Amino acid sequence: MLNTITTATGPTPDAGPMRTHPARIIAIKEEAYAIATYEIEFEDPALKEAYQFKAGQFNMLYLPGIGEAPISMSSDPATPQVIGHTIRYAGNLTRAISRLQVGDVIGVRGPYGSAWPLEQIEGDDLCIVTGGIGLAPLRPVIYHVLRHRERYGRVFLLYGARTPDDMLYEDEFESWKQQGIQLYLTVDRADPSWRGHVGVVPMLFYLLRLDPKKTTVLTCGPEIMIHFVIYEAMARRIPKERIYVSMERNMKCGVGICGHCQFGPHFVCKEGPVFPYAAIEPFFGVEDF
Amino acid sequence: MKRKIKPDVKSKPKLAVFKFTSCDGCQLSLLDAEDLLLDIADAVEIAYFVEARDRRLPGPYDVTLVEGSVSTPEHIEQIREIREESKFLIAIGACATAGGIQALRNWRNVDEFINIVYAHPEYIDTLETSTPISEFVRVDFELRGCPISKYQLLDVITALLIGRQPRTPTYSVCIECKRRGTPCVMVSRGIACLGPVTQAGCNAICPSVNRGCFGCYGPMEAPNTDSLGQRLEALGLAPAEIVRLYRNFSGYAEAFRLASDAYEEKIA
Amino acid sequence: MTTLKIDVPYMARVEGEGALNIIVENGEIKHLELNIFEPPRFFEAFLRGRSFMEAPDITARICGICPVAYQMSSAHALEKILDIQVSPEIRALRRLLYCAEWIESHALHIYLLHAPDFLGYESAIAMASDPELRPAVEMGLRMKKIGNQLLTIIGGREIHPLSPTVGGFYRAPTKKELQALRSELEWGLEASIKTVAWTATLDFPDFEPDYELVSLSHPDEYPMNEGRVISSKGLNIPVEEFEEHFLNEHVAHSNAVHVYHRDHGSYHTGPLARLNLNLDKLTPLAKKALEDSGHAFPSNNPFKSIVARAVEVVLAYEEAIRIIDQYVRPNPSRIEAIPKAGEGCHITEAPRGMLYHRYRLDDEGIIQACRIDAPTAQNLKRMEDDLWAFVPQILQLPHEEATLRCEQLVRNYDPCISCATHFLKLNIVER
Amino acid sequence: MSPETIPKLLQTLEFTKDLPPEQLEKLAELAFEVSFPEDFTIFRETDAGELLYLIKSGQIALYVSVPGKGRKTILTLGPGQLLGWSSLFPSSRKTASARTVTPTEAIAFNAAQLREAMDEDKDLGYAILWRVADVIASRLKATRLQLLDIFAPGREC
Amino acid sequence: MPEFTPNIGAFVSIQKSDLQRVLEALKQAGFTLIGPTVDESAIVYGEIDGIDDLPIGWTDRQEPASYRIVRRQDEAFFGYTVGPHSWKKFLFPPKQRLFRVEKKNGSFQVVDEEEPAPRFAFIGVRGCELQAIHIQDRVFLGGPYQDPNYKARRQQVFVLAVNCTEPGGTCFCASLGTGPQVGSGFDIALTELDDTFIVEVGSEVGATMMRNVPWRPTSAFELQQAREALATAVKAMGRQLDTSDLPDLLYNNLEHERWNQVAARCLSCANCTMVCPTCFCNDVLEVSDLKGEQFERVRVWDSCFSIEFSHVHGGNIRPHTRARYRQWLTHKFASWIDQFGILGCVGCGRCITWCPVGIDVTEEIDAIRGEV
Repeated sequence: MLNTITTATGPTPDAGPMRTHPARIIAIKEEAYAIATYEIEFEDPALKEAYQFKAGQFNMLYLPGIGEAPISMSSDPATPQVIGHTIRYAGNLTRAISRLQVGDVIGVRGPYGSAWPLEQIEGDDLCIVTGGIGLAPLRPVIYHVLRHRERYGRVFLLYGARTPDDMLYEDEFESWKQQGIQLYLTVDRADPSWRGHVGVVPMLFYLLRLDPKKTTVLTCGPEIMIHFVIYEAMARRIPKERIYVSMERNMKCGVGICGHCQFGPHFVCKEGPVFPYAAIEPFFGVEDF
Repeated sequence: MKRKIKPDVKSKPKLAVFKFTSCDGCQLSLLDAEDLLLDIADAVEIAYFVEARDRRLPGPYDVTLVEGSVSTPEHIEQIREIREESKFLIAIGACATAGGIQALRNWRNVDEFINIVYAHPEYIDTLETSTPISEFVRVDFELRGCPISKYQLLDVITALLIGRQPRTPTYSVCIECKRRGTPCVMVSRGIACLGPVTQAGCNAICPSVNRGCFGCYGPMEAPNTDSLGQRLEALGLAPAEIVRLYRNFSGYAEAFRLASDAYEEKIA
Repeated sequence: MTTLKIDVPYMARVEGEGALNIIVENGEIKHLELNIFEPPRFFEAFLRGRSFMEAPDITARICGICPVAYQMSSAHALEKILDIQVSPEIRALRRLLYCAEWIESHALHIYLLHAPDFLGYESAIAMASDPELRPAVEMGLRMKKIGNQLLTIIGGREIHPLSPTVGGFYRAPTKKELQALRSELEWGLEASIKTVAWTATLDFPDFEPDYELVSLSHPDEYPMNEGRVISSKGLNIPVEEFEEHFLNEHVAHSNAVHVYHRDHGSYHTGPLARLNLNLDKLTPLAKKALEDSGHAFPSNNPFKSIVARAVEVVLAYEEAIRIIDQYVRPNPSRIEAIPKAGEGCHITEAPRGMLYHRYRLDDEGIIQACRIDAPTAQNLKRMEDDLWAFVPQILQLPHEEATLRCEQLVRNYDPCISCATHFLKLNIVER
Repeated sequence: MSPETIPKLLQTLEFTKDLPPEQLEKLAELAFEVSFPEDFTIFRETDAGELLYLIKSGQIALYVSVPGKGRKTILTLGPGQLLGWSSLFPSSRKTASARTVTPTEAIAFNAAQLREAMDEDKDLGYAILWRVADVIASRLKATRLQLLDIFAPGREC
Repeated sequence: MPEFTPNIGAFVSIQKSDLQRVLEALKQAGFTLIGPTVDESAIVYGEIDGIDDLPIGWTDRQEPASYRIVRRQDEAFFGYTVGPHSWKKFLFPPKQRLFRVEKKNGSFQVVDEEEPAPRFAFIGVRGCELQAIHIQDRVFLGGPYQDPNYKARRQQVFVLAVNCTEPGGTCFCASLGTGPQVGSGFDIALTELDDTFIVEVGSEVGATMMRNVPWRPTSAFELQQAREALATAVKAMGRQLDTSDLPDLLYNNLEHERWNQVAARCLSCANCTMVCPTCFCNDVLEVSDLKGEQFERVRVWDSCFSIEFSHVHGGNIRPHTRARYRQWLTHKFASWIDQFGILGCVGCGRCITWCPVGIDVTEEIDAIRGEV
């Protein structure tokens, strides 16, 4: 319904929330086979200054001629001028990114999505359970916890990878341990030189003595892994309200208007990717949902 | 008369176009990209394209387009050699991806066919069947259609030049049909249409000219040919008509083949 | 030098797959064959058992370059069986469609396939790398594009159009849709007149065989969709008598059947024949363009086919503009066909020459038998005869150039080998 | 380490901690402490197996020998976990070999004695069987997950 | 002719032919008229010039998988139900460039569109359709991010609504309360009687467009006729839907056997989502030139019935038709409420009519409810 007659020409729609912003790659660090971390900063100084993100959120990365894909931030949210994305070269965009070098430009828009509830869970023991590249969106949590170590109780990091060579951020593990993170690493497939654990990540729960009254579980990884993590956590009487899950769905617009990332009543790009398990329980595990 | 062949200075990706049994229409799509033909020639080195040029550069080729179906014993050897020489091999068109209209022979006796057409059958050397390229070698990408869409072809070439995996939709023709605003010919006129089981890519031209889709882009992802077949019967099509409808330019593609075979059994 | 061996294993810049083998020893041609190894596709065989309504769609797939010709010959032949009289509006739209195909096909041949022979390039793409020639290539491409655009407006797409059918068109374009192309057609008309002048400047070998030129002839217009079959040697028959006069044979070196006249042997069909036999039916600008070219027609020099083709492009553009200006959208766009048994044949003028179709239907409209004689099949024997006559003339040339001249001679016919390899020997096997 | 510490230990280990005191006591009577150096093979695949262990500290790798491919570790066990469950079933053989990764301390039970105790005290038997079943179930789940090879490279956007 | 325009909320009557004057006024004000018109086989929405382009004297007959236009006995202007098109194609076009990207000095630049949004007057919007527009308003404008393209078009649309007195065989708007009477949000709403239109003015702009139209106050008899026509329409509707407890009904039956049965029929062709006036799912394609210098971001309609739609790394979430149909139906009738506070269905019946195999959402929901 029109209230007044607007001008005959009418407004010109701009790119709106779909506008992508050039950002320059300032460092590339190889993490594992076909996985690297890209540190980028916006070309526009004002944007660089204003940009902030929370642990668990994602950006839409774009390359002209290739397209867009959602990638979580893996860097320290306290230093948002330099944004880190850990990328596995698996698809069209990520493979194209693998051909980029320091100084090249990619498009970025964001941040989008929900974050790990870092304030809300202060005082808790944290049990971070993750596999594969799922550690990337949890690294900002670790940085935050290390910055504010006193605000959290015991911190367990349970991390599984396919093989020892697939482990991300290995060079940081020692420092994390020294700062009081209890690190449990496991691999699905070990070579004889591996002295650590073998087996899937959820099996690491058997090594822990968790206090169900004050433990919060944060988990990210393949959905099937999350299933087992939830199972183990619930078996240890950790309430589902204190299990947080980062979900993967097909996020295309990032702003809740394209419909692709629906998960029951939720848009994963908007209300997710981080959900308390209690919010998604009715739909989690429904076949092909 | 001297031949003036300008050498290509810089190293550009090499494109080759090969033909098997076909009508030439799909490779013609490249020449039909009139506005962009010279741009393509600038962007890639057209190393082998007999329809357009005499020059034939040896492989390896970065991108190879293969038109036509395999229908003679020599073809099998040739396609294997071409595969060896090709980094990225694209089968273009219904002949190369499904055997083409000439795959209708696959349901019949070829000797009888030869006798119908030729006075001296002993001169003809042909296989029993006309089959897609993928029956014999690995195919990196398939462009469907009879003929292919030149827009899809350009998109694929552009994608490869830019470094993107080409991707074409695998959903139904109906999506394109509705995007262009054509009222469904089956619902509004009772015209038999394979659109709901056929892969998009043609921009739903047939319904836009008031006729049903006859499936030249082949089966869509997970086509429900059973359900559509029931609907076609309800519209009054005899099983023989349904057989003919499915057994068309991409009729030898598995899902359509099975659907037509099922209706043929009904007749028998 | 009187010994020559020409071996072109895979002819370029023709549609389809063919080879050329010539052996001359001591000035005597020992062996000469145009080997058509394009594999057969058996259209006549698998058309049996298909519905008559499918014939235009299926036969179009014989050739990606001239699908309209197949649609037109089949539709007309079937309409004769089914007693369908199309309206004048449908007839006009069909002529417009044919104009589009002539433009597209001829522009392709003139600029992309044939001109490189005259100018010493291996392809139009190589020609375009010469700054002096690039504008000509670009002009040719745009001329071709306009033909394709017209095909798309009428037929839904340029290759294998979807709208033409038995009885008319599934959908007829609106006048507005056609008029949208009018300014481009005017540009094309200008360009085509320039093209005639340009082709006239090319270098033509001195070669005029004694041809029997055969084409359609229509009392009122330059032939496309209808007419009687006439020849430069006095033939004048209705299309229904085609098979009485023209026979075909299957030779060992070819997957294509050779068509020949029962009394005169090989003959020549296509633009050169059409132009020679229909000079009085040229449209005004086409006539003028031909006069201005400085080449005297009739001419039996096959190398001048390129001029004939260019003149036909002018004609096609002129006719297209006229038809669009007078266009009344056919309503209905097609006459409903009611199946019945019978037999009928027809010839239309494909860009490359006469295209003969004959069908026999049962009372449900299912095809029982058919015969298709494509223009290239009709010309194949003539091409070989041309080579027999031409080769002695080039024996002194360097081998490479002699080879090229032979190829060029074949390319004069714009051979469409894909078309040529699907024949039915009429008097054979009836199931 | 004195025998009195065993009941205390059992109270803290995940496997046994919720058992009532009298059952703990019975178990303690059967239990004895063992320790293994690094890289010590505790049992081998296809062994009959006489002992069960509850790991107190250290890490143990379960591996199978694949002809031509050598030893493949399929699982590691750590503090609190049960090792050698198959010994409980008389007809069963070891399904994998166990070797210490680090020096390991454990509480061991003679399987035959344990079975006897479980037969005598049905409540104890019931409780132990439940726990063993749970362990087997969890190993089965983990094995399935491992089989899925969930971190294998796949297509992405 | 009264010198003044009717007030907002007023009911006035005009001669039917004088609708042309309203349309003239709209054109003068710079609106492109979009309205129903007879195409070859359907009443479609397209650009019209005046009342002569309206489907006067035509109606349609609809049932699952069947739609036919037929002549009416009378010369009603709006005597049809709803056709294959919905208004969404004008506010949310099936294919639309969002912006361009140009490579420049080792970086790139986003180039906004320069074309101003078109200014549409929608002629003949039904109650269900107006509700559909409201629903898409919530999708594209109701969240933290607004879609600028939708907004630019939407905010200058003029809505000439029509109360529906011609419900079709597949309609069920009465069950959802979205029709046959138009709700709020129109500029002008018409009720068609034999010789006159009753005009309800809904906005100032609507009133302005009545400036040159001879009108008279609507009589009580006419109002009564209009009420009766609407009451008849409610009864004439071909379908019904029990909406009670809908989200829970579906959420609690995600493994119902009926999903398998409907999947056996469903073609996954996506027609239902394409014709649905509220379905909004879309995809953005990257289009590039051969030289790799110019790029376009092009938004197209997408559908949850395509497999690629729910792609995640390593596979697709909903590989089978069963899951995709379930997703669509539960979205429309359950999760839509969670997402937008409103049911995603307006009861227009398009998905039933235009499903090539005639799958009927009302029947599917009844089946899950256990009432079939």
